[in-house]
Amino acid sequence: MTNLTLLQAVTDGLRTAMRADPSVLVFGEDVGRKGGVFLATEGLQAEFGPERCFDTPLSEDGIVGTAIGMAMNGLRPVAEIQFQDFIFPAFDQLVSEAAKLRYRSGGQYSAPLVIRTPYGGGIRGGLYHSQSGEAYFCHTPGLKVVVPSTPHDAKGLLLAAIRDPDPVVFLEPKALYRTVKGEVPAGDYTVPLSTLREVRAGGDVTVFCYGAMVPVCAAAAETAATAGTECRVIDLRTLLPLDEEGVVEAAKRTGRVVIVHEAPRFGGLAGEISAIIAENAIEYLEAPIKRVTGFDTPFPNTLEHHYLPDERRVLDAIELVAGY
Amino acid sequence: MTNLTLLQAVTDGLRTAMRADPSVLVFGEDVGRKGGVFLATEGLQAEFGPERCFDTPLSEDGIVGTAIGMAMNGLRPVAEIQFQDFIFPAFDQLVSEAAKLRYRSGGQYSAPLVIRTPYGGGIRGGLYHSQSGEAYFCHTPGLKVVVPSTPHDAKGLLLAAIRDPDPVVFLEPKALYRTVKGEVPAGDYTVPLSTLREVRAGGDVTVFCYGAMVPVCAAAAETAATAGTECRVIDLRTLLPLDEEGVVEAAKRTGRVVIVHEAPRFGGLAGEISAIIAENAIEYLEAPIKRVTGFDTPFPNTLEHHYLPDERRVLDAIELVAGY
Amino acid sequence: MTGKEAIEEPLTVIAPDGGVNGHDPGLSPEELRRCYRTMLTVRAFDETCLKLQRSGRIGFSIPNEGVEATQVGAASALRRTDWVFPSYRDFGIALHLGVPLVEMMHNMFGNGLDNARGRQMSVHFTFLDPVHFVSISSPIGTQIPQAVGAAFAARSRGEDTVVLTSFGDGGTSSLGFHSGLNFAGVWKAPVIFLCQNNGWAISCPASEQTASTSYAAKAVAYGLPGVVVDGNDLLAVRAAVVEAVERARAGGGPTLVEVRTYRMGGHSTSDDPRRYVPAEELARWRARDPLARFEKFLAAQGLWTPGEGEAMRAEARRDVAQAARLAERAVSPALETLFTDVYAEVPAHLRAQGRYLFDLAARRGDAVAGGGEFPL
Amino acid sequence: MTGKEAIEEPLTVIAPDGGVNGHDPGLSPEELRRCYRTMLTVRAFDETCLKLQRSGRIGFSIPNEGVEATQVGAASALRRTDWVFPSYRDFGIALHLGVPLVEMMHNMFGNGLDNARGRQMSVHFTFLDPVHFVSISSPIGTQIPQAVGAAFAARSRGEDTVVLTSFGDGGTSSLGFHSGLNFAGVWKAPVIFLCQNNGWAISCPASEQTASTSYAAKAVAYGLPGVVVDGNDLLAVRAAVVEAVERARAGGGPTLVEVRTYRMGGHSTSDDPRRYVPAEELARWRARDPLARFEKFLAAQGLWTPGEGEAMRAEARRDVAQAARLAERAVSPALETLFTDVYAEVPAHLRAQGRYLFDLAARRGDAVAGGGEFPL
Ligand SMILES: Cc1ncc(C[n+]2csc(CCOP(=O)(O)OP(=O)(O)O)c2C)c(N)n1
Ligand SMILES: Cc1ncc(C[n+]2csc(CCOP(=O)(O)OP(=O)(O)O)c2C)c(N)n1
Ligand SMILES: [Mg+2]
Ligand SMILES: [Mg+2]
Repeated sequence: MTNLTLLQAVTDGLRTAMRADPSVLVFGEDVGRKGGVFLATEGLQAEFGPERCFDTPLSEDGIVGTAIGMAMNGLRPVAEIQFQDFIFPAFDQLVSEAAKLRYRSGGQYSAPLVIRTPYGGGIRGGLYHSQSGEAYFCHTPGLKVVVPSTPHDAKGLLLAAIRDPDPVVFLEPKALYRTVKGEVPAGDYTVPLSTLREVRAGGDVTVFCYGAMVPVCAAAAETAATAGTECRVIDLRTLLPLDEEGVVEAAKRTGRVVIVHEAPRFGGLAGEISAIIAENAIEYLEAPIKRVTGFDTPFPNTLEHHYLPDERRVLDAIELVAGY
Repeated sequence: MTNLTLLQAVTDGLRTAMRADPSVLVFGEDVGRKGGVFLATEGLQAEFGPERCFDTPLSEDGIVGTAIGMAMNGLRPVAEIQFQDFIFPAFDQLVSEAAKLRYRSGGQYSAPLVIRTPYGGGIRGGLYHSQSGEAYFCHTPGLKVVVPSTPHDAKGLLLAAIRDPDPVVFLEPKALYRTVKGEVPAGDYTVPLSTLREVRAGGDVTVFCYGAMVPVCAAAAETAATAGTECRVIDLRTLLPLDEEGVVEAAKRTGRVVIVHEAPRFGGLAGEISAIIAENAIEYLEAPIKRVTGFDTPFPNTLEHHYLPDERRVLDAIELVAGY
Repeated sequence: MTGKEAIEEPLTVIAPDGGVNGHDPGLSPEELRRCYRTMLTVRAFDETCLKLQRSGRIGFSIPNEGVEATQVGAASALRRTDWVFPSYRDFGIALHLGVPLVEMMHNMFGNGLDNARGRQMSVHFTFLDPVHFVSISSPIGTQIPQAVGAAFAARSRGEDTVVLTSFGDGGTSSLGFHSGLNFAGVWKAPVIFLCQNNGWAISCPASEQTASTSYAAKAVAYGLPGVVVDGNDLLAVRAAVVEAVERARAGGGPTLVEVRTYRMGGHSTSDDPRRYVPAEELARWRARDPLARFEKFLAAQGLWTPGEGEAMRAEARRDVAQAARLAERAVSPALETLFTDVYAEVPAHLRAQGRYLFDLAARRGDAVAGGGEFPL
Repeated sequence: MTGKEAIEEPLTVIAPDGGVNGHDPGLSPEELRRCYRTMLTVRAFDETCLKLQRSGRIGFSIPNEGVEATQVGAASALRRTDWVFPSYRDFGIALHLGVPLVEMMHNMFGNGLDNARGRQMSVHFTFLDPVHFVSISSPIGTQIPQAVGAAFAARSRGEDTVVLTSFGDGGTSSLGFHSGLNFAGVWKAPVIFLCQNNGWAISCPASEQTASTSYAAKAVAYGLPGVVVDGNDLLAVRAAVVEAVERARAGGGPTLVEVRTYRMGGHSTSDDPRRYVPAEELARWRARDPLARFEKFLAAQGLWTPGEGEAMRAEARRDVAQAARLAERAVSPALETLFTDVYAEVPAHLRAQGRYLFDLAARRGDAVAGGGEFPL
């Protein structure tokens, strides 16, 4: 056990995977010499050489396209997209190719790759360094979508993702890179995909969240508790394939549900969670299913703290459903 | 009034717009000489010349990127993407540029363009000629998303879209191109965006649908009526910005809701509709909110009729919520 | 000093009279006759599939008429251990590398024996052996950077495998062309980029696809050698691809080979090229038929007589017809195949959707196939 | 016959001693001094923004040190009726075309007077007049096809407007470069593609960006003329861009101009180039400082003395400091700006979200700004 930031846990996970399996390689823009703009790949080129950790030309289409070919032919590429906002030039390769290769080839070919990319707000990055695009990937059958919120999960989920036989979009909450620290096992371990994590126990309201919204929701839950409302906070961790039975069961337990994410509301993942519950647990509901999300606008800059869901907004929703 | 197919109504709309406004131009792959692979642009190059209706090189990124520049500089481009499945190479231009230009420039610049593209299944087109990607566009603030289901709406909504000051993704249900006919006013008219259409009146169950699912739902509603269940069928027509008040009001009227689309369920638009209702009309609900959608897989070929929601599946959902 | 220059004078080997003045194709008489036989099968396959499509027994096909020499000439330069990232108009490459006809017909009918389980449109083949002929997808150009990645992987293991990826003149405008050739240049990846300039991208003439003086010239932008070849001359295509393959195997990096040929049929069986192809242009190319050209060569070598040709053609037709009969009789894909192969393991939500579908069929009967037609 | 060739021998005008042997820059003494003055202001802006960022008063800035001659030389070739589709390292282009310093500072502070309402990161400028300096976005290369579309539109109205779009060496690998240059070639659009090869794409050296012998050589792939210019030589850049502009105005179509210069600062104020830039490389380029080069030229023309230079530099610093003071005092953007300009009219759902936010603030107080730092 060592005490690491989420960022250090990611680096530790990459190092552990590369040491364990020579077919794992890391590439992308500025991941080599510089060690990544967030320094997530720092030291990897020094330890594993430029054959296994290297920079690419400035083309996300090329990064993901070549990663698919490598994965088809026996390698385990872990490609970094510098910011999730810049994954869209590679959207065709992700959605049309990586996600559909196994299906369209009857299982003859597959693309076991990982696309790591920092997502979300909180660094004054404006429209193009702050977005949360998970809903785009979650609506794409064939992909897996993973979002850690603790150092322990960051390393364990990343190792599970790298060893998963299917393509994984691994979204790293950049707002938590250096702000959360936690105990991380020194060795090799995995956290299984498609499992939920109970962040906090509570019988009055169920709060679903993931990534950078987890600490926000946990804080709101503590405040609510001082006023007598006990929230059960669930970290979804893997968004696709989601543990839907787990979600439904958690909703039934309290009958009062709040769902939180940074991404815009309309067409966001909270809608899917809500619909799963309204489809399978309607008779248990004692209040509206409340969503606390980013607004349906591009991501702002100077006013980003007004855009991002904060403890205030989550608490407001908790109290509304608790008192309904 | 003339009796036209939905495809003819689209062509009529384009012709009407080009005659009324010299700044309107039509381009894309194979829209000139050939008149489009579905012949939606047939005759336009002959009438308006190769300056206003022409083919482009094979690059959706180039088509949408240049369309944005044209729109910024006073033209009204109506670009065709041959199949919606092939829009992904242009996803960055649509999501990062067209959708955000007005916002990021404080209104100094905008991109009043229309991207027309055929979507959906029913032609044995397999994975890449059958997809329904509306949810990707609906989760993108700054875009408008329109889907007609009748010849009258196809022309009227297209004219409204072309004259709209914001970028519109105009999704044409290819399965209906030649299978539905209807009365279409000969002249110039528009159908306002962000308005719902009541396809059928009924007080027992509310069915929300759009595009090629509208006739399927209408047929299921007729069958249900013979068994005494009267459905109110609502054609959403504009998915973004959606008339949310209209949706909530329609859900409240019956308290029993079915939502239907071809796209995969997970992260699909039905989830958003369901969540809007669960957030604003929970106490009116007398049954689970049922979704009838494509499965969470790539689009098949030989078995596509098992994948697509059909009257059977819609009826099954109607009876379930009606009898709940 | 100027940028690397591409050779734009088309390479030709077989003269109109069939002579090759001393050129050694590096193939035995048997192998030469096998090349011819493959071209005949490709053409027979075209004819049969057109009939099957017209009679509504298959939905769609892609004509190869006119590009047989390109396909077979290129395939003849590869080993079965090499990888191919093809486009949808590369039937002859798979065939010449040993893929059984009947496997292709299973795909054309989208039946239960199809490697892709009938999930893809016809002509979207996928084969793992005898050669890696990688699952074809419809989006243009996406296979190009994938080929570069597969080549990178092979070299990282010290293999001398090369990867050939094929695309059309229209494909050069795709994202994948730009990223794929650029990455390959920087990585010196063992890839052969086969650009099949067949004159048209559906209805867009090659002349409107780009202002570049040739497609081969685009190699300059990536620091690669680029060559132009007469694509109706099997031996010229073979020679150019052999040279590119040898360079790649020797660690010399990628090559862009522009093959000048012509799509004598429509874009697909649903396309009517008379709407846009000038009749005289078609006639000009018909006069340059790649099969007739190769027959002249074989005759000059004493390896072909009209009688033998007829016999082989009849045999090819029989093989194709036989494969079609088998494929048409095969079972349809099982309902389960709607939910398998999305992931390595079927996840809970897809198991649930499968149960729902079976239960629904039990309660309300099966879904009925619609009548939609593919426009292109 | 070979593909069009790019001229890769860098064009130079100002000799080390400041001589231009007879070259006529086509600028009056006043205009020449104004070019110099703009370069001084660009440098002063850099210094001030670095201080502001270090002291946490602005979040982020992009150094222009080293590329001033490129920016001003290119801008000097344009009319205010022309359009610019810039990248984030084109500050001097806007400045030289007449955009007031204070407007740029409003953007740096993201305040309520910023044209973009503080919605964008700093240096993501947008101006409508005195010149169309089109709203900068972060994604690399997206502006390139947009520039081509805008040029198409201008020509469709018979205007002789030209469009200049600027991007870096890294930008040549983007999708937009490929589609933009290809469409421009086919359309013969009046566009100048200004590729600023400044040696680095963040930490990726230009040599690893492509295997092409030059960036100008990439013009060959699109049938355009391509030239290489010494980017630290204002008159050389101006001469090359003037030629490209004249060609475009005359209907001769687009040109790719590769400017060889150097990013003497880091990628941004958050970047530490010492992690990857070889010290001797930086030193080599410092010795080629574009301002010193232009001073030599002006001195040779009798238009500059060290004293005048110092006075102008001090004046430039004062102007920048003054603009910063004004901008820092300006109001923050209003809360409503979160919901306006998403669409021409605020739709119902955004009005509702706005009401919710105001009501929330009333009930529970305002949101508090977080402390996140931009890494790059
Ligand atoms: C990204 C994308 N856009 C559009 C299409 C539709 N389409 C299918 S084939 C084709 C033309 C391809 O021409 P070319 O690359 O020359 O290949 P050819 O058919 O001539 O062999 C087009 C536009 C597609 N499949 N993918
Ligand atoms: C599509 C995309 N990918 C990645 C980035 C992150 N990024 C910002 S600047 C930059 C390097 C750009 O280099 P270059 O084009 O040479 O311009 P320069 O900064 O040298 O002026 C990168 C990779 C981005 N902004 N957009
Ligand atoms: Mg072609
Ligand atoms: Mg650079």
